[in-house]
Amino acid sequence: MRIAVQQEPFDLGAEANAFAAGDTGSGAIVTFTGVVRDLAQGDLDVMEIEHYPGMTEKALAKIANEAKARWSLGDVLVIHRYGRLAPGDRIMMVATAARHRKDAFEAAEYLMDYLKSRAPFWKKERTADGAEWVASRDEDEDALKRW
Amino acid sequence: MRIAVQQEPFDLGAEANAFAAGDTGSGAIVTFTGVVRDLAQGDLDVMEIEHYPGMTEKALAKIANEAKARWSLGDVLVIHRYGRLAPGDRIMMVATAARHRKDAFEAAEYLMDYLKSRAPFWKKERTADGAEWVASRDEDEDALKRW
Amino acid sequence: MDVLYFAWVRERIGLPKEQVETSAATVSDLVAELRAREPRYEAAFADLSALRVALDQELSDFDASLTGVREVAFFPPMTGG
Amino acid sequence: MDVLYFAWVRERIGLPKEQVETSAATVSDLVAELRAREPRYEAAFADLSALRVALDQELSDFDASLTGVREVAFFPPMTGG
Repeated sequence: MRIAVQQEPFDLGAEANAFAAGDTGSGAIVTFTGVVRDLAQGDLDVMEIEHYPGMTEKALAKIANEAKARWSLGDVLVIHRYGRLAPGDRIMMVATAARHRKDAFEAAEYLMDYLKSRAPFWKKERTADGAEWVASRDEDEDALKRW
Repeated sequence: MRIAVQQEPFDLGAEANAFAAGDTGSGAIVTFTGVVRDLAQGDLDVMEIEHYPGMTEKALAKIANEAKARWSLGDVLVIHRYGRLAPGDRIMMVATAARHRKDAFEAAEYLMDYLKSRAPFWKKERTADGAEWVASRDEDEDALKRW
Repeated sequence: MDVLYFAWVRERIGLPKEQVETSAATVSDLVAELRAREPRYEAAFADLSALRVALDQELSDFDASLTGVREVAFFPPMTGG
Repeated sequence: MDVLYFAWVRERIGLPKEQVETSAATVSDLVAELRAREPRYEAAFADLSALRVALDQELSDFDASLTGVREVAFFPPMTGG
Protein backbone atom coordinates (compact mmCIF):
# COMPACT_ATOMS: atom_id res chain seq x y z
CA MET A 1 0.00 0.00 0.00
CA ARG A 2 1.38 3.37 -0.96
CA ILE A 3 -0.13 6.77 -0.07
CA ALA A 4 1.50 9.85 -1.57
CA VAL A 5 0.51 13.48 -0.97
CA GLN A 6 2.70 15.60 -3.17
CA GLN A 7 3.05 18.87 -5.01
CA GLU A 8 4.96 17.36 -7.96
CA PRO A 9 3.25 15.89 -11.01
CA PHE A 10 3.08 12.10 -11.22
CA ASP A 11 3.39 9.89 -14.28
CA LEU A 12 0.15 7.94 -14.62
CA GLY A 13 1.73 5.34 -16.91
CA ALA A 14 4.83 4.80 -14.78
CA GLU A 15 2.69 4.54 -11.65
CA ALA A 16 0.29 2.09 -13.29
CA ASN A 17 3.14 -0.10 -14.52
CA ALA A 18 4.93 -0.07 -11.16
CA PHE A 19 1.68 -0.90 -9.37
CA ALA A 20 0.89 -3.77 -11.74
CA ALA A 21 4.45 -5.13 -11.52
CA GLY A 22 4.34 -5.11 -7.74
CA ASP A 23 1.26 -7.27 -7.56
CA THR A 24 1.61 -10.51 -9.48
CA GLY A 25 -1.10 -12.52 -7.72
CA SER A 26 -4.04 -10.38 -8.76
CA GLY A 27 -5.93 -10.89 -11.97
CA ALA A 28 -7.61 -7.49 -12.01
CA ILE A 29 -6.12 -4.00 -11.82
CA VAL A 30 -8.26 -0.86 -11.82
CA THR A 31 -6.93 2.69 -11.95
CA PHE A 32 -8.79 5.95 -11.64
CA THR A 33 -7.16 9.24 -12.59
CA GLY A 34 -8.63 12.68 -11.97
CA VAL A 35 -7.75 15.46 -14.40
CA VAL A 36 -8.29 19.21 -13.99
CA ARG A 37 -11.21 20.09 -16.22
CA ASP A 38 -11.87 23.52 -17.55
CA LEU A 39 -15.24 23.89 -15.86
CA ALA A 40 -15.76 27.51 -16.80
CA GLN A 41 -15.63 26.87 -20.54
CA GLY A 42 -12.17 27.92 -21.55
CA ASP A 43 -11.27 30.48 -18.96
CA LEU A 44 -9.94 28.41 -16.07
CA ASP A 45 -6.38 29.58 -15.63
CA VAL A 46 -5.34 27.62 -12.61
CA MET A 47 -6.67 25.38 -9.88
CA GLU A 48 -5.20 25.67 -6.42
CA ILE A 49 -5.49 22.73 -4.09
CA GLU A 50 -5.04 23.35 -0.39
CA HIS A 51 -4.71 20.50 2.07
CA TYR A 52 -4.15 19.83 5.76
CA PRO A 53 -0.61 18.48 6.15
CA GLY A 54 -0.52 15.79 8.78
CA MET A 55 -4.22 15.01 8.63
CA THR A 56 -4.25 14.37 4.88
CA GLU A 57 -1.92 11.36 4.95
CA LYS A 58 -3.79 9.89 7.93
CA ALA A 59 -7.19 10.38 6.29
CA LEU A 60 -6.03 8.75 3.04
CA ALA A 61 -4.43 5.81 4.88
CA LYS A 62 -7.64 5.32 6.86
CA ILE A 63 -9.75 5.29 3.70
CA ALA A 64 -7.34 2.85 2.01
CA ASN A 65 -7.28 0.56 5.04
CA GLU A 66 -11.06 0.53 5.18
CA ALA A 67 -11.11 -0.53 1.53
CA LYS A 68 -8.61 -3.31 2.29
CA ALA A 69 -10.75 -4.51 5.19
CA ARG A 70 -13.85 -4.49 3.05
CA TRP A 71 -12.67 -6.13 -0.15
CA SER A 72 -10.14 -8.83 -0.91
CA LEU A 73 -7.38 -6.67 -2.37
CA GLY A 74 -3.82 -7.44 -3.34
CA ASP A 75 -2.69 -3.85 -3.18
CA VAL A 76 -3.87 -0.22 -3.05
CA LEU A 77 -2.26 3.00 -4.30
CA VAL A 78 -3.41 6.57 -3.63
CA ILE A 79 -1.62 9.65 -5.00
CA HIS A 80 -3.07 13.14 -4.48
CA ARG A 81 -1.47 16.42 -5.45
CA TYR A 82 -1.79 19.84 -3.90
CA GLY A 83 -0.66 23.29 -5.00
CA ARG A 84 -1.19 24.96 -8.37
CA LEU A 85 -2.49 22.91 -11.29
CA ALA A 86 -3.48 23.86 -14.83
CA PRO A 87 -6.31 22.43 -16.98
CA GLY A 88 -5.25 19.00 -18.25
CA ASP A 89 -2.98 18.35 -15.25
CA ARG A 90 -3.57 15.14 -13.37
CA ILE A 91 -4.77 15.81 -9.83
CA MET A 92 -4.82 12.36 -8.31
CA MET A 93 -5.00 8.66 -8.98
CA VAL A 94 -6.00 5.52 -7.15
CA ALA A 95 -5.20 1.94 -8.14
CA THR A 96 -6.55 -1.33 -6.80
CA ALA A 97 -5.46 -4.91 -7.47
CA ALA A 98 -7.64 -7.92 -6.69
CA ARG A 99 -8.25 -11.50 -7.76
CA HIS A 100 -11.71 -10.58 -9.04
CA ARG A 101 -12.68 -7.59 -11.12
CA LYS A 102 -15.73 -6.80 -8.99
CA ASP A 103 -13.55 -6.25 -5.90
CA ALA A 104 -11.05 -4.10 -7.82
CA PHE A 105 -13.82 -1.92 -9.30
CA GLU A 106 -15.83 -1.52 -6.11
CA ALA A 107 -12.78 -0.72 -4.00
CA ALA A 108 -11.63 1.93 -6.50
CA GLU A 109 -15.08 3.55 -6.48
CA TYR A 110 -15.16 3.45 -2.70
CA LEU A 111 -11.75 5.12 -2.51
CA MET A 112 -12.91 7.84 -4.89
CA ASP A 113 -16.18 8.47 -3.06
CA TYR A 114 -14.36 8.88 0.25
CA LEU A 115 -11.52 10.92 -1.23
CA LYS A 116 -14.07 13.38 -2.59
CA SER A 117 -15.73 14.14 0.73
CA ARG A 118 -13.56 12.85 3.57
CA ALA A 119 -9.99 13.75 2.68
CA PRO A 120 -8.97 17.29 3.67
CA PHE A 121 -8.45 18.89 0.29
CA TRP A 122 -10.04 22.10 -0.94
CA LYS A 123 -10.05 23.30 -4.51
CA LYS A 124 -10.05 26.90 -5.66
CA GLU A 125 -10.60 27.84 -9.27
CA ARG A 126 -9.00 30.95 -10.65
CA THR A 127 -10.48 32.41 -13.84
CA ALA A 128 -10.42 35.74 -15.65
CA ASP A 129 -13.32 36.79 -13.38
CA GLY A 130 -11.55 36.03 -10.12
CA ALA A 131 -11.09 33.11 -7.77
CA GLU A 132 -13.73 30.88 -6.23
CA TRP A 133 -13.66 27.92 -3.86
CA VAL A 134 -15.23 24.84 -5.41
CA ALA A 135 -18.41 24.01 -3.52
CA SER A 136 -18.97 20.48 -2.30
CA ARG A 137 -21.74 18.72 -4.16
CA ASP A 138 -24.69 17.01 -2.53
CA GLU A 139 -24.31 14.09 -4.90
CA ASP A 140 -20.78 13.48 -3.62
CA GLU A 141 -22.08 13.31 -0.07
CA ASP A 142 -24.95 11.09 -1.21
CA ALA A 143 -22.47 8.76 -2.94
CA LEU A 144 -21.17 7.68 0.48
CA LYS A 145 -24.54 6.24 1.42
CA ARG A 146 -24.20 3.27 -0.86
CA TRP A 147 -21.26 1.82 1.11
CA MET B 1 -12.06 5.05 -29.92
CA ARG B 2 -9.41 2.40 -30.44
CA ILE B 3 -10.01 -1.36 -30.58
CA ALA B 4 -6.93 -3.58 -30.83
CA VAL B 5 -6.88 -7.38 -31.09
CA GLN B 6 -3.27 -8.44 -31.03
CA GLN B 7 -0.83 -11.21 -30.26
CA GLU B 8 1.90 -8.85 -29.03
CA PRO B 9 2.18 -7.65 -25.44
CA PHE B 10 1.02 -4.10 -24.73
CA ASP B 11 2.49 -1.57 -22.32
CA LEU B 12 -0.20 -0.69 -19.78
CA GLY B 13 1.57 2.52 -18.73
CA ALA B 14 2.23 3.74 -22.26
CA GLU B 15 -1.36 2.95 -23.27
CA ALA B 16 -2.77 4.71 -20.20
CA ASN B 17 -0.64 7.81 -20.82
CA ALA B 18 -1.52 7.93 -24.52
CA PHE B 19 -5.20 7.50 -23.72
CA ALA B 20 -5.17 10.23 -21.08
CA ALA B 21 -3.20 12.60 -23.34
CA GLY B 22 -5.69 12.11 -26.17
CA ASP B 23 -8.66 13.17 -24.11
CA THR B 24 -8.20 16.55 -22.49
CA GLY B 25 -11.86 17.41 -21.88
CA SER B 26 -12.59 14.57 -19.47
CA GLY B 27 -12.06 14.85 -15.75
CA ALA B 28 -12.14 11.11 -15.04
CA ILE B 29 -10.13 8.28 -16.55
CA VAL B 30 -10.65 4.64 -15.56
CA THR B 31 -8.52 1.73 -16.72
CA PHE B 32 -9.02 -1.97 -16.14
CA THR B 33 -6.24 -4.44 -16.84
CA GLY B 34 -6.60 -8.22 -16.79
CA VAL B 35 -3.56 -10.29 -15.82
CA VAL B 36 -3.04 -14.05 -16.24
CA ARG B 37 -3.43 -15.53 -12.78
CA ASP B 38 -1.99 -18.84 -11.75
CA LEU B 39 -5.35 -20.39 -10.94
CA ALA B 40 -4.02 -23.88 -10.36
CA GLN B 41 -1.69 -22.83 -7.54
CA GLY B 42 1.72 -22.64 -9.05
CA ASP B 43 1.50 -25.06 -11.92
CA LEU B 44 -0.03 -23.03 -14.70
CA ASP B 45 2.59 -23.05 -17.42
CA VAL B 46 0.79 -21.24 -20.17
CA MET B 47 -2.57 -19.83 -21.14
CA GLU B 48 -3.65 -20.04 -24.76
CA ILE B 49 -6.26 -17.64 -26.01
CA GLU B 50 -8.11 -18.50 -29.20
CA HIS B 51 -10.32 -16.00 -30.95
CA TYR B 52 -12.48 -15.61 -34.05
CA PRO B 53 -10.63 -13.28 -36.42
CA GLY B 54 -13.08 -10.99 -38.15
CA MET B 55 -15.84 -11.40 -35.62
CA THR B 56 -13.69 -10.37 -32.64
CA GLU B 57 -13.03 -6.83 -33.83
CA LYS B 58 -16.70 -6.37 -34.74
CA ALA B 59 -17.91 -7.70 -31.39
CA LEU B 60 -15.53 -5.44 -29.46
CA ALA B 61 -16.48 -2.38 -31.51
CA LYS B 62 -20.16 -3.15 -30.94
CA ILE B 63 -19.66 -3.40 -27.18
CA ALA B 64 -17.63 -0.17 -27.13
CA ASN B 65 -20.24 1.65 -29.22
CA GLU B 66 -23.00 0.47 -26.91
CA ALA B 67 -21.04 1.89 -23.96
CA LYS B 68 -20.64 5.20 -25.82
CA ALA B 69 -24.37 5.31 -26.53
CA ARG B 70 -25.20 4.59 -22.92
CA TRP B 71 -22.83 6.88 -21.04
CA SER B 72 -21.41 10.29 -21.76
CA LEU B 73 -17.85 9.29 -22.65
CA GLY B 74 -14.95 11.24 -24.06
CA ASP B 75 -13.14 8.19 -25.33
CA VAL B 76 -12.93 4.39 -25.10
CA LEU B 77 -9.99 2.01 -25.55
CA VAL B 78 -10.11 -1.79 -25.75
CA ILE B 79 -7.02 -3.97 -26.20
CA HIS B 80 -7.29 -7.77 -26.09
CA ARG B 81 -4.51 -10.26 -26.76
CA TYR B 82 -4.67 -13.78 -28.16
CA GLY B 83 -2.07 -16.53 -28.45
CA ARG B 84 0.20 -17.90 -25.72
CA LEU B 85 0.48 -16.03 -22.42
CA ALA B 86 2.32 -16.82 -19.20
CA PRO B 87 1.25 -16.11 -15.60
CA GLY B 88 1.75 -12.42 -14.89
CA ASP B 89 1.24 -11.45 -18.54
CA ARG B 90 -1.38 -8.82 -19.23
CA ILE B 91 -4.27 -10.22 -21.25
CA MET B 92 -6.33 -7.15 -21.97
CA MET B 93 -7.20 -3.64 -20.91
CA VAL B 94 -10.03 -1.20 -21.30
CA ALA B 95 -9.95 2.53 -20.63
CA THR B 96 -12.78 5.05 -20.40
CA ALA B 97 -12.71 8.83 -20.16
CA ALA B 98 -15.69 10.89 -19.02
CA ARG B 99 -16.55 14.20 -17.42
CA HIS B 100 -17.89 12.41 -14.35
CA ARG B 101 -16.33 9.51 -12.51
CA LYS B 102 -19.58 7.57 -12.28
CA ASP B 103 -19.84 7.37 -16.07
CA ALA B 104 -16.19 6.35 -16.44
CA PHE B 105 -16.51 3.59 -13.82
CA GLU B 106 -19.84 2.23 -15.02
CA ALA B 107 -18.77 2.17 -18.66
CA ALA B 108 -15.54 0.32 -17.79
CA GLU B 109 -17.49 -2.28 -15.80
CA TYR B 110 -19.99 -2.64 -18.62
CA LEU B 111 -17.19 -3.17 -21.14
CA MET B 112 -15.63 -5.82 -18.91
CA ASP B 113 -18.90 -7.64 -18.30
CA TYR B 114 -19.60 -7.84 -22.02
CA LEU B 115 -16.01 -8.70 -22.95
CA LYS B 116 -16.18 -11.66 -20.59
CA SER B 117 -19.22 -13.30 -22.15
CA ARG B 118 -19.92 -11.71 -25.53
CA ALA B 119 -16.55 -11.34 -27.24
CA PRO B 120 -15.37 -14.48 -29.09
CA PHE B 121 -12.33 -15.44 -27.00
CA TRP B 122 -11.68 -18.84 -25.46
CA LYS B 123 -9.03 -19.57 -22.86
CA LYS B 124 -7.18 -22.81 -22.42
CA GLU B 125 -4.97 -23.45 -19.42
CA ARG B 126 -1.99 -25.74 -19.76
CA THR B 127 -0.55 -27.22 -16.56
CA ALA B 128 1.68 -30.15 -15.65
CA ASP B 129 -1.49 -32.29 -15.66
CA GLY B 130 -2.56 -31.37 -19.17
CA ALA B 131 -4.63 -28.74 -20.88
CA GLU B 132 -8.17 -27.65 -20.16
CA TRP B 133 -10.56 -25.12 -21.62
CA VAL B 134 -11.63 -22.53 -19.06
CA ALA B 135 -15.34 -22.96 -18.40
CA SER B 136 -17.61 -19.94 -18.55
CA ARG B 137 -18.94 -18.93 -15.15
CA ASP B 138 -22.60 -18.44 -14.31
CA GLU B 139 -21.72 -15.28 -12.40
CA ASP B 140 -20.22 -13.76 -15.56
CA GLU B 141 -23.46 -14.42 -17.42
CA ASP B 142 -25.44 -13.07 -14.46
CA ALA B 143 -23.32 -9.91 -14.43
CA LEU B 144 -24.93 -8.88 -17.74
CA LYS B 145 -28.35 -8.69 -16.15
CA ARG B 146 -27.59 -5.49 -14.28
CA TRP B 147 -27.21 -3.46 -17.47
CA MET C 1 -21.51 -22.38 -46.77
CA ASP C 2 -18.44 -22.03 -44.54
CA VAL C 3 -18.75 -23.70 -41.15
CA LEU C 4 -16.22 -22.74 -38.48
CA TYR C 5 -15.44 -24.42 -35.18
CA PHE C 6 -13.62 -22.93 -32.18
CA ALA C 7 -12.10 -24.13 -28.90
CA TRP C 8 -13.18 -27.65 -27.87
CA VAL C 9 -15.73 -27.83 -30.67
CA ARG C 10 -12.83 -27.46 -33.10
CA GLU C 11 -10.83 -30.07 -31.19
CA ARG C 12 -13.66 -32.63 -31.11
CA ILE C 13 -14.48 -32.24 -34.78
CA GLY C 14 -10.81 -32.11 -35.67
CA LEU C 15 -10.79 -29.14 -37.99
CA PRO C 16 -11.23 -25.37 -37.74
CA LYS C 17 -13.27 -24.83 -40.89
CA GLU C 18 -15.01 -26.70 -43.67
CA GLN C 19 -17.28 -26.08 -46.60
CA VAL C 20 -20.68 -27.69 -46.21
CA GLU C 21 -23.22 -28.18 -48.94
CA THR C 22 -26.60 -28.00 -47.27
CA SER C 23 -30.18 -27.03 -47.81
CA ALA C 24 -30.84 -26.78 -44.06
CA ALA C 25 -33.40 -24.07 -43.31
CA THR C 26 -32.26 -23.31 -39.77
CA VAL C 27 -29.19 -23.71 -37.59
CA SER C 28 -30.89 -26.65 -35.83
CA ASP C 29 -31.44 -28.37 -39.17
CA LEU C 30 -27.75 -27.92 -40.01
CA VAL C 31 -26.74 -29.32 -36.61
CA ALA C 32 -28.95 -32.38 -37.23
CA GLU C 33 -27.28 -32.96 -40.60
CA LEU C 34 -23.80 -32.66 -39.09
CA ARG C 35 -24.63 -34.97 -36.17
CA ALA C 36 -25.78 -37.64 -38.60
CA ARG C 37 -22.42 -37.61 -40.36
CA GLU C 38 -19.92 -39.11 -37.94
CA PRO C 39 -19.43 -39.79 -34.21
CA ARG C 40 -17.03 -36.83 -33.82
CA TYR C 41 -19.84 -34.46 -34.90
CA GLU C 42 -22.27 -36.29 -32.66
CA ALA C 43 -19.80 -35.77 -29.77
CA ALA C 44 -19.31 -32.09 -30.51
CA PHE C 45 -23.02 -31.33 -30.79
CA ALA C 46 -24.25 -33.66 -28.02
CA ASP C 47 -25.28 -30.83 -25.70
CA LEU C 48 -26.53 -27.75 -27.51
CA SER C 49 -26.93 -25.84 -24.24
CA ALA C 50 -23.11 -25.84 -24.03
CA LEU C 51 -22.80 -24.31 -27.50
CA ARG C 52 -23.17 -20.92 -29.06
CA VAL C 53 -23.61 -20.04 -32.71
CA ALA C 54 -22.71 -17.02 -34.82
CA LEU C 55 -24.15 -16.31 -38.28
CA ASP C 56 -21.97 -14.15 -40.48
CA GLN C 57 -19.99 -13.17 -37.38
CA GLU C 58 -22.98 -12.07 -35.31
CA LEU C 59 -24.17 -14.03 -32.29
CA SER C 60 -27.42 -15.80 -33.09
CA ASP C 61 -29.41 -18.83 -31.92
CA PHE C 62 -30.28 -22.33 -33.03
CA ASP C 63 -33.75 -21.41 -34.28
CA ALA C 64 -32.37 -18.81 -36.66
CA SER C 65 -32.85 -19.12 -40.41
CA LEU C 66 -29.85 -19.81 -42.62
CA THR C 67 -31.28 -17.99 -45.63
CA GLY C 68 -28.57 -15.81 -47.14
CA VAL C 69 -26.00 -16.84 -44.52
CA ARG C 70 -22.47 -17.46 -45.78
CA GLU C 71 -20.61 -18.27 -42.57
CA VAL C 72 -21.78 -20.28 -39.56
CA ALA C 73 -19.58 -20.68 -36.49
CA PHE C 74 -20.03 -23.04 -33.54
CA PHE C 75 -18.19 -22.59 -30.26
CA PRO C 76 -18.54 -22.92 -26.48
CA PRO C 77 -19.59 -19.97 -24.29
CA MET C 78 -16.98 -17.24 -24.58
CA THR C 79 -14.40 -16.60 -21.90
CA GLY C 80 -12.80 -13.28 -22.75
CA GLY C 81 -11.54 -10.53 -20.49
CA MET D 1 -4.58 24.89 21.96
CA ASP D 2 -3.71 25.26 18.28
CA VAL D 3 -6.60 26.35 16.09
CA LEU D 4 -6.21 25.92 12.32
CA TYR D 5 -8.29 27.33 9.48
CA PHE D 6 -8.44 26.15 5.89
CA ALA D 7 -9.84 27.36 2.57
CA TRP D 8 -12.35 30.22 2.85
CA VAL D 9 -12.44 29.94 6.65
CA ARG D 10 -8.72 30.79 6.62
CA GLU D 11 -9.36 33.64 4.18
CA ARG D 12 -12.21 35.16 6.21
CA ILE D 13 -10.34 34.97 9.48
CA GLY D 14 -7.15 36.10 7.81
CA LEU D 15 -4.72 33.56 9.22
CA PRO D 16 -4.00 29.85 8.87
CA LYS D 17 -3.27 29.08 12.49
CA GLU D 18 -3.30 30.62 15.95
CA GLN D 19 -2.83 29.67 19.55
CA VAL D 20 -6.00 30.06 21.59
CA GLU D 21 -6.20 30.06 25.37
CA THR D 22 -9.58 28.64 26.22
CA SER D 23 -11.45 26.66 28.80
CA ALA D 24 -14.22 25.80 26.34
CA ALA D 25 -15.66 22.36 27.07
CA THR D 26 -16.89 21.58 23.55
CA VAL D 27 -16.24 22.67 20.00
CA SER D 28 -19.48 24.68 20.08
CA ASP D 29 -18.27 26.54 23.16
CA LEU D 30 -15.00 27.36 21.40
CA VAL D 31 -16.89 28.59 18.34
CA ALA D 32 -19.02 30.84 20.57
CA GLU D 33 -15.88 32.33 22.13
CA LEU D 34 -14.30 32.95 18.73
CA ARG D 35 -17.46 34.51 17.28
CA ALA D 36 -17.57 36.96 20.18
CA ARG D 37 -14.07 38.21 19.36
CA GLU D 38 -14.33 40.12 16.09
CA PRO D 39 -16.57 40.47 13.02
CA ARG D 40 -14.19 38.39 10.86
CA TYR D 41 -14.73 35.41 13.20
CA GLU D 42 -18.43 36.10 13.25
CA ALA D 43 -18.36 36.05 9.44
CA ALA D 44 -16.39 32.83 9.27
CA PHE D 45 -18.60 30.97 11.75
CA ALA D 46 -21.96 32.45 10.71
CA ASP D 47 -23.28 29.18 9.26
CA LEU D 48 -22.04 26.10 11.07
CA SER D 49 -23.79 23.79 8.62
CA ALA D 50 -21.23 24.98 6.04
CA LEU D 51 -18.32 24.04 8.32
CA ARG D 52 -16.52 20.89 9.35
CA VAL D 53 -14.23 20.37 12.33
CA ALA D 54 -11.31 18.06 13.01
CA LEU D 55 -9.91 17.35 16.48
CA ASP D 56 -6.28 16.25 16.53
CA GLN D 57 -6.55 15.58 12.79
CA GLU D 58 -9.63 13.36 12.99
CA LEU D 59 -13.02 14.47 11.64
CA SER D 60 -15.35 15.23 14.54
CA ASP D 61 -18.44 17.31 15.26
CA PHE D 62 -19.46 20.48 17.03
CA ASP D 63 -20.83 18.66 20.09
CA ALA D 64 -17.51 16.94 20.75
CA SER D 65 -15.57 17.53 23.96
CA LEU D 66 -12.26 19.38 23.80
CA THR D 67 -10.80 17.55 26.78
CA GLY D 68 -7.23 16.52 25.97
CA VAL D 69 -7.42 18.01 22.48
CA ARG D 70 -4.33 19.87 21.27
CA GLU D 71 -5.31 20.80 17.72
CA VAL D 72 -8.68 21.99 16.40
CA ALA D 73 -9.19 22.69 12.69
CA PHE D 74 -12.13 24.41 11.01
CA PHE D 75 -12.79 24.17 7.30
CA PRO D 76 -15.55 23.94 4.67
CA PRO D 77 -16.74 20.57 3.32
CA MET D 78 -13.86 18.86 1.60
CA THR D 79 -13.53 18.75 -2.17
CA GLY D 80 -10.82 16.20 -2.91
CA GLY D 81 -10.46 13.72 -5.71
